[in-house]
Amino acid sequence: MAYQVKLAVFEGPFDLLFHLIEKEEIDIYDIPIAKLTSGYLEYLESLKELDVEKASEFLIMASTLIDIKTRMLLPAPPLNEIDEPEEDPREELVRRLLLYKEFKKIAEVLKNKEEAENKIYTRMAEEMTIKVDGVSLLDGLSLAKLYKTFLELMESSEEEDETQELQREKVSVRERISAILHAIEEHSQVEFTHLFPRTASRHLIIVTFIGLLELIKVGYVRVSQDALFDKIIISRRIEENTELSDEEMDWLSDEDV
Amino acid sequence: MKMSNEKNWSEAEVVGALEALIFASTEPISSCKLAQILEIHEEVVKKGLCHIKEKYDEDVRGLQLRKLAGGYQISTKPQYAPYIEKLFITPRVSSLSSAALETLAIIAFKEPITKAEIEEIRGVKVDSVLSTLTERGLIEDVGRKDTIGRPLLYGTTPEFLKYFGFKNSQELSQIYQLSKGEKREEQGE
Amino acid sequence: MKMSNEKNWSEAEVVGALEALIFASTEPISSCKLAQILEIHEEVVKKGLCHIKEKYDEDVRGLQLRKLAGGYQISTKPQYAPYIEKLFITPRVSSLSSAALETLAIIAFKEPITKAEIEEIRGVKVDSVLSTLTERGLIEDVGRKDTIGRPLLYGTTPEFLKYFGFKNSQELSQIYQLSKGEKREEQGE
Repeated sequence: MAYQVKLAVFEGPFDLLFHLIEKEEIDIYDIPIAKLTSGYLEYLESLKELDVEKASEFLIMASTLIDIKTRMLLPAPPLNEIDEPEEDPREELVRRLLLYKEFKKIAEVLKNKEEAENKIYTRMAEEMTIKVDGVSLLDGLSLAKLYKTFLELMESSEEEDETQELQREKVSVRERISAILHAIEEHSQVEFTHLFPRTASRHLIIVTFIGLLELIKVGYVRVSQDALFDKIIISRRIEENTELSDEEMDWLSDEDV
Repeated sequence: MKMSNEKNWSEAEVVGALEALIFASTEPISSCKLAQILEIHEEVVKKGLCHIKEKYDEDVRGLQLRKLAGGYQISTKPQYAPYIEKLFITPRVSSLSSAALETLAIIAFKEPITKAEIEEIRGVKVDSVLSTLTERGLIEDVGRKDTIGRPLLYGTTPEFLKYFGFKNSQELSQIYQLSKGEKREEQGE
Repeated sequence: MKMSNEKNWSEAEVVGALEALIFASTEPISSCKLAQILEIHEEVVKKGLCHIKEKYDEDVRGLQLRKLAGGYQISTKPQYAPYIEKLFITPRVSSLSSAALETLAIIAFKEPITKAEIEEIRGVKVDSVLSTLTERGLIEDVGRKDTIGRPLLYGTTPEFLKYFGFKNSQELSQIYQLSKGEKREEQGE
């Protein structure tokens, strides 16, 4: 995208403005606003593709420039009673440009400092943390205790498994797709809720749902519901081609969940 | 502790203890903290530090004693960087982008500052830059502004001074003064 | 690099470069590796190391050059340990939280393991625990798993294994494998 490539050069609208100001050797305190605006717009127009987020930043500046240009074309209104001198429409823009330039300069100083600093190595923090924080954190911890903690955890997580679904780790999307197809085959259609046994673990539910989505996506099954909150019926869509090939299965169940 | 009393310290011992402490501390350590740990006067610490600095500045040394972020730190001399780089398979953290540098410059001199205020100066959105800088520990949120929506206020961290190798925050503000000075000259033209 | 040729190195430069390299290296570094990096003879390296050692052994120094585990390392002299301990008093009091202990136990016996797998066992998010354990040097990432998203795999560090006197991580996971086998036999499976 030409737009992105070109914009990458500029940090933002101010950066682009500075580029134009320098290129045209413009006096920042007396900006020929019409010239600057047309240069700015010309640049924006040269960009073919628009990255919406970045473009909006540049477009806001464009509208500001046009606004200033318009106000400068309008005849100055009569002076008000307090005789306050009319503010130059460019003043706000110049103020912001200068403020930005100030920080851009500081950023350059920081860049140089960063470069110098990158040549200096200190002792790695990790070394000390290992000695002091890490291993001393282990002080008093026995292997027996570590192992007991582990076994307790494994036990409690296995118990959970038993009440939900045995061998939950082994259930793959592929298996669930087979199961869904099998159910449809047998009864010509199947009710959505029947795909999920009452005791199904979250893992099984997710894997089954992904399987179902895949089947819907490739158009093997159709899902229908007669009325809101009615039963959701899943049935075979394609009559011919009853079997899924192995490659199709592989593709469908791309990865186990 | 054997040497808990100031009078028992020889000058050489002070120097040795200081060197050991600064070496062991991976963070810059202040002369005040050093004095506290060794239970000696800060003046004695400073004298010892001068001595170490002089010794380190000799040519044959690969190390230097630096004042950094309000403390002292031992680090390698810059001329040995090319060899040290060979030690590491992966290069050190990548340098900051110019967007990040500009944003940092603004935060450093205008803190505490809100996201909207930074965006006003830079003229672009800074969400992702702010999160990068926060992740790298260079800025942090320092409270909320008492305006509509109570937006977060950002400020630099002590890590910021360290990252750029500033001795202390005074050195940082000098940069700002300098850049302003230049501006005034320009305006005077 | 200016000094890529052996002939260009002065003795002082060698000493400086050696000191900088040993200081910056996180691991003890061998004279062979030092010679390789500096592109000089190992004999020259050894001579330089002797010079550094002599200088460090002077009384006024807080550091020493040690040869250990097949390499050289700079460390503080033992007599300054009481002060260095004072420096680290705060981090020392903290010990492992139960969240950290549990996570560590899982990684120790099930490594290599992904974050999701740990979370499945513990039933809670472990992001911050993992980053703390990584920071403390007790665990590290040891590769990526060949599944969706190629998640990071975690394992224990050599430091962790050393604490328990294990040579490698296989020894730990074998404990679990063995006990699982026993259990199956008991259950008559």
